[in-house]
Amino acid sequence: MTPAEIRERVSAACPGAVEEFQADLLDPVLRLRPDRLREVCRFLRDDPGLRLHYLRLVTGIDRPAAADSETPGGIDVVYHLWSYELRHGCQLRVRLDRANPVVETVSDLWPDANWYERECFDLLGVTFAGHPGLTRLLMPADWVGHPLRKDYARPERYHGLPTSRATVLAEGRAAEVAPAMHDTKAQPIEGYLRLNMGPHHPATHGVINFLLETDGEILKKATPDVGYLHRGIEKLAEQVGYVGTMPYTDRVDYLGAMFTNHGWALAVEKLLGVEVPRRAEFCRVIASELNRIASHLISTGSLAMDLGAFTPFLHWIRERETINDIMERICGARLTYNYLRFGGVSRDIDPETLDKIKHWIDHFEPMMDEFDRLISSNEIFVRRLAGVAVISPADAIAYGLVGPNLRASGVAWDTRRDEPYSIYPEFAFDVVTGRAVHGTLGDAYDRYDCRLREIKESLKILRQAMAAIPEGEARVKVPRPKPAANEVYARVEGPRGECGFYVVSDGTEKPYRARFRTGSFTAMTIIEHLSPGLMLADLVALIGSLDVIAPEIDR
Amino acid sequence: MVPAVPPPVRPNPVRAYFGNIRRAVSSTFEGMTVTMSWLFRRPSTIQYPDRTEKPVREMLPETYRGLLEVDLSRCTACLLCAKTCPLGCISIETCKHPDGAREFQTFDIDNGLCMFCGLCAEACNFDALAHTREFEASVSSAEQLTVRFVDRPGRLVAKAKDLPPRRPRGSILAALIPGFGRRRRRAAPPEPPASPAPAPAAGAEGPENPEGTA
Amino acid sequence: MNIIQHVANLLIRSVFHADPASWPWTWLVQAVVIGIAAFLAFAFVAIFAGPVSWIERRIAGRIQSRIGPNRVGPQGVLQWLADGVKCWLKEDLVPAAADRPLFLAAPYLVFTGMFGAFVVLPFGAQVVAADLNVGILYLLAITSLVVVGLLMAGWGSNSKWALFGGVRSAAQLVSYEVPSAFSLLCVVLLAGTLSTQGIVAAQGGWPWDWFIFRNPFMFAAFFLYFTAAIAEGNRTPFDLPEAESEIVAGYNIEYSGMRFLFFLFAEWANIWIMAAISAFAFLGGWQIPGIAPEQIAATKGWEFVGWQALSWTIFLVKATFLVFVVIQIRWTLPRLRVDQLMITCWKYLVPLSMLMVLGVLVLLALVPEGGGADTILRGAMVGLGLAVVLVSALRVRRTFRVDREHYREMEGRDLWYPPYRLP
Amino acid sequence: MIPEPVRALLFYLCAGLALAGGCWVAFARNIVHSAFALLATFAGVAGLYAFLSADFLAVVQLMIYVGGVLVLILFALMLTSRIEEARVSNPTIGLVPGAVVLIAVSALLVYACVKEFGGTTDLPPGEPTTAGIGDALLSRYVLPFEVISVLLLAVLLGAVTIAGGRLRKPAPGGKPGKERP
Repeated sequence: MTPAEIRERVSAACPGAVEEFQADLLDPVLRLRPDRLREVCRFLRDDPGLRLHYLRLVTGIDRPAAADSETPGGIDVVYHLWSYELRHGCQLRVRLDRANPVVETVSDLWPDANWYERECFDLLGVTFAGHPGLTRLLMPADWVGHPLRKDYARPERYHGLPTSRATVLAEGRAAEVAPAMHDTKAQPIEGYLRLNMGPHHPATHGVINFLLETDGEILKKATPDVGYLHRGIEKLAEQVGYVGTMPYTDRVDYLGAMFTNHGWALAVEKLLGVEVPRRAEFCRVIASELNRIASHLISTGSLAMDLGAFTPFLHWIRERETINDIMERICGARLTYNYLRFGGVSRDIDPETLDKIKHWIDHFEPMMDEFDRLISSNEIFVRRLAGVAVISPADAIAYGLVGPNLRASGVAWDTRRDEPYSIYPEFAFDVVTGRAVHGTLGDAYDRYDCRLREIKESLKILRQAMAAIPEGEARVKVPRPKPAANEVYARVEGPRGECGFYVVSDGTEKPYRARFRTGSFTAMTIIEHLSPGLMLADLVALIGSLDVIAPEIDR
Repeated sequence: MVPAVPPPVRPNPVRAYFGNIRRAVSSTFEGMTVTMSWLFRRPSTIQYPDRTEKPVREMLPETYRGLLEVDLSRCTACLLCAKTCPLGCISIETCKHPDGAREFQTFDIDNGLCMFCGLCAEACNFDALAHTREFEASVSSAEQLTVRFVDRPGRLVAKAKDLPPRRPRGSILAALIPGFGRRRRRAAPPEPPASPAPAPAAGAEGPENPEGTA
Repeated sequence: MNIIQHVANLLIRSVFHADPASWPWTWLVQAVVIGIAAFLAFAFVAIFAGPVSWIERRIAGRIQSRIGPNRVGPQGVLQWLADGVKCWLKEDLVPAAADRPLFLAAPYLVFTGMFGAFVVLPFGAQVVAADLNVGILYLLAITSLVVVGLLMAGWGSNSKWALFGGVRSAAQLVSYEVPSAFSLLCVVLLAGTLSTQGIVAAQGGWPWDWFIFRNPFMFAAFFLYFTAAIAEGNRTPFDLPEAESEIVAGYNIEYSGMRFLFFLFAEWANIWIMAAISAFAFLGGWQIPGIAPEQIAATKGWEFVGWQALSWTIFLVKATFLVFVVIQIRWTLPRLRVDQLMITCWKYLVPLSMLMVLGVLVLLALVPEGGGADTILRGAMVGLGLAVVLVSALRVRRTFRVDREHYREMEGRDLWYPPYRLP
Repeated sequence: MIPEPVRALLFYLCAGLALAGGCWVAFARNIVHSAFALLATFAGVAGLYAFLSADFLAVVQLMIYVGGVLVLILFALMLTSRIEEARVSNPTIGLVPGAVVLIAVSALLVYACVKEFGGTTDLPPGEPTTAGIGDALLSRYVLPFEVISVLLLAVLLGAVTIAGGRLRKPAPGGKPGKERP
């Protein structure tokens, strides 16, 4: 169903709710009356002909009134919806008063909206009426102002800490005592032990804090507290422009930088209408799949390490090291690739490197079997994961899980196959889904198993791509991008699932608003839901099996 | 799309009991044969920094994006790099002589700010600014992270039409910061620097080339 | 006559030229000798814990495709000394809110438990600090001091993670003492004594004389004991008290410097102790193949010393092999969850070890020692043991060969790099 | 075996340890300290057993009391809620009644000792006692032995029942405990 048809249905069901239908955008938008939002949302979710069960993204755009225009400014809140069953989606938007932006919450309709709305409140100051706990998500609780507002001025100091590098250098050192920036002193629950797991804890994979309420080893609740790695990359994108944002996307997901590169390039290329040469597409696919393998190696390996097996992790690190060496040859860096350019890639892949990749694949394929013998089939490992933290397919969709986490619950959705981009349709590969190998469908073992099998699929794609890579240019010259005012949502299938880039352009060299939709952000929202009744050690397995990456959450 | 979840089957408890023992023993055995086999395989690590076969920088591919260096004899001060840099870690200042020639005041690269993205080197049209394979950048204070490439006053800005050949990558950085990244190498191999003493480039500024190749 | 008295008398005769029986200061000399012996034993614990730590790190390195510590001394053998010195020089931090006396005392208690165990270990034909009549019971008893020490550390640190670690370890050690005691009971049944030297003497030098190959139940009891001992030593897969990815090192999280070192000391000494117990209770201890203990006792002079050294060596080799196995297990297996830990103990190890006791009893009654059935049983068990070794060697070889060609193609070098070839 | 002065020294050490430990248990204001002080008492008593040539008893004293009872006491203490206030958790009821009880009990004990033993006896020879104990338990005292076993079994079952009833409550999230070995 196209957005226009969806609009017809909405107009029929809720007359007067749609204020405007912006069909001229790359992704058409339904502009709704704010007071009718919930009604429409409920209809969109529950109507059997629409079934938009997946809330992809909620974000806001600050649009202050220009000095010379008479149109009043406002804050747009954008909702991206999608239906896995019917393969259609639409975008909703409400325009709120800038002085008092209030809209009703949809967090009871789609649970993953909870965090999206908190972030929106945090960064833009939009109040969501009826939200169960509308507190700041990324910024410290006592932060003043909302950074993504266009008229936001960064304070010089926060609790005596200088906020700019120049000041730090000038003063010689940072402030002596950093205050507790996050509120970890929420009321403990009577009769339970309050534990702070993090922000520096070996199992949290980065600086994340979990507030645990435990009864001995058994959890009553685990509440994630994020924002320790918030660098405001979206705000930076508004400042450094389209070209300059590319290296920043490396930092969004440091284990899958190729995908954030790719998503950003896709978004901007869509805005510009640039065609990418075929050779460049092959380079992109080869680099992406190598990166996917590297990321899954870390994910599966560190899951094993979280469960106490150190050796498998180092073996995977060793294999990843070879990938890193290859990446270094391809693009010059081991982690922050910055490989893609609008209209191609920064450097062609030479035949010698292709040869190296081939040799490595030959060596690596038997290593997968060895790894299975070492850890995947190990009885202790299986028992630690099988049946733990089961996510039902409906929950997985409702909480907005993506990628291997979603597929492990049995929902066969892979952006590469189902919303094709680049040249993925030319390759034969399977979309792996959970198969309840040792326990229940959607348990931690399935998520682990999915990642391992996805590595095999990536190897398949790599072999095909290397056999079919055509001659030609790897890059077309694109002038400094300056797209006309438009909006686009581009997504790629990253190692942690759908990696989406929502970009609003305004005709300048800099994006008006960029929002990166990442897999770990929504994966974090489900932890609080899953945690009751888990044991402390299961929580570690859960975090590991969801493959959460802290910078991806905070951006 | 949403699959039906089959009900879990409850196995025979006695078989499950002994099956668990059997699987625990056999999988532990399998795992131990794997780890045992690694005792006979070649370790994959190298002993950085002092016991490698050759310096690590020489093991890196040519494409490696290490510390930035600029060959001022080829730099036309077009400021493209400084404009491209998302962080503004390159600062270039020139001043104009009455006779029309331009002279470098500063050409600083702040490695503390640089994120080694390579956009600046890509933007450079004259192959003046480039990444080296140097990566051992630790210094004892944040100020030292800024590399100042203008080593003496009166260095003229190059003209695009007659540029000297590019000096070997890394040689400029090595000359500028003596011992930069080479301090800890005990068993330094007696190899000469990458270039066999290049003939002093006939630069715009005259025959002398004080850096040479350290 | 025990060795200490022997040495004291020798001293009195040769240095003071007095008759030990009538000399008034005999007791003083004996006390001094006891003190020196105790110090030597202490040093021995340290000297064993140290190299075990080095061996572990080197083996772990190779298993993980790394090199391991090889800088301090030739091939890094002195790494443990360097670490010891480093820990000694470090500040001994006591958290402000800690329960100070408990916090300070805990490491020593843990260490005492480990140190005490060395007293009854039969290192060689005549080399044992004290051949107690209740030796093996004493081993079980003295190691229970460790539990109290760990609980003390967990409580005294006044950290929730440490408390988790302490309580976990106490629950674990108390539980796993049951199967390990039952498994050792099998040994006691066969040997008819609790004395450690007596148990060794009841076995022989050849493998078919070892208790492990006496009958199938003993074979199983060995593995049960070994599993339980790993659990008692807080080693992977039972290292829950110090699970770094869950409770961030558990009971020793707040310790630093020398006190921290004492915990590690105890851990490595414990590996050695459990390997030694397994070796003397199941694998024939120091028994030399082909020569009876009485023959050794009858020899004199250098011959006596030679036999002693040989017996000592045999014991050390056996125990070191088991230490190696423990280390390899650690770097192979993941960690159990706490409920699985308890299930493993109470549902699997305890009933099975009870079964082994019953089985050994039945066989003791039915199969007379030295009879035809006994011989067949022993032969079959030795065959089984050989088969296990052979199968694992073949599996290792196959695993190695799978990668060999691909590795050569990828790296241009041969994969073969035997353990004795040290970088 | 061990020279006499050393022996005496060791005896007083053990006795002192037991006594001091006991005093500490009684007088410590922190209940956890009291529990840990029991360790010293148990160790001292084990030492005294060893002096009486009751080697088996000494070792069992360590094993059961230190390894079992003490750990259980500590466990129970640490698992009680409101343990945060444990710093001063052992309030004294009153010095006067305590002193009265102390004097009375001491007098009784001293009287009993003097009356019964009166003076010193030689130590029994250091012979292994294990076999004797085993024989006695399984022949002459087999009935008391079995009765005690049954009692312990009953206690064990009772404990499991009480604990089981508490544990079988569904976990707060409604997720049933996993039945997996």
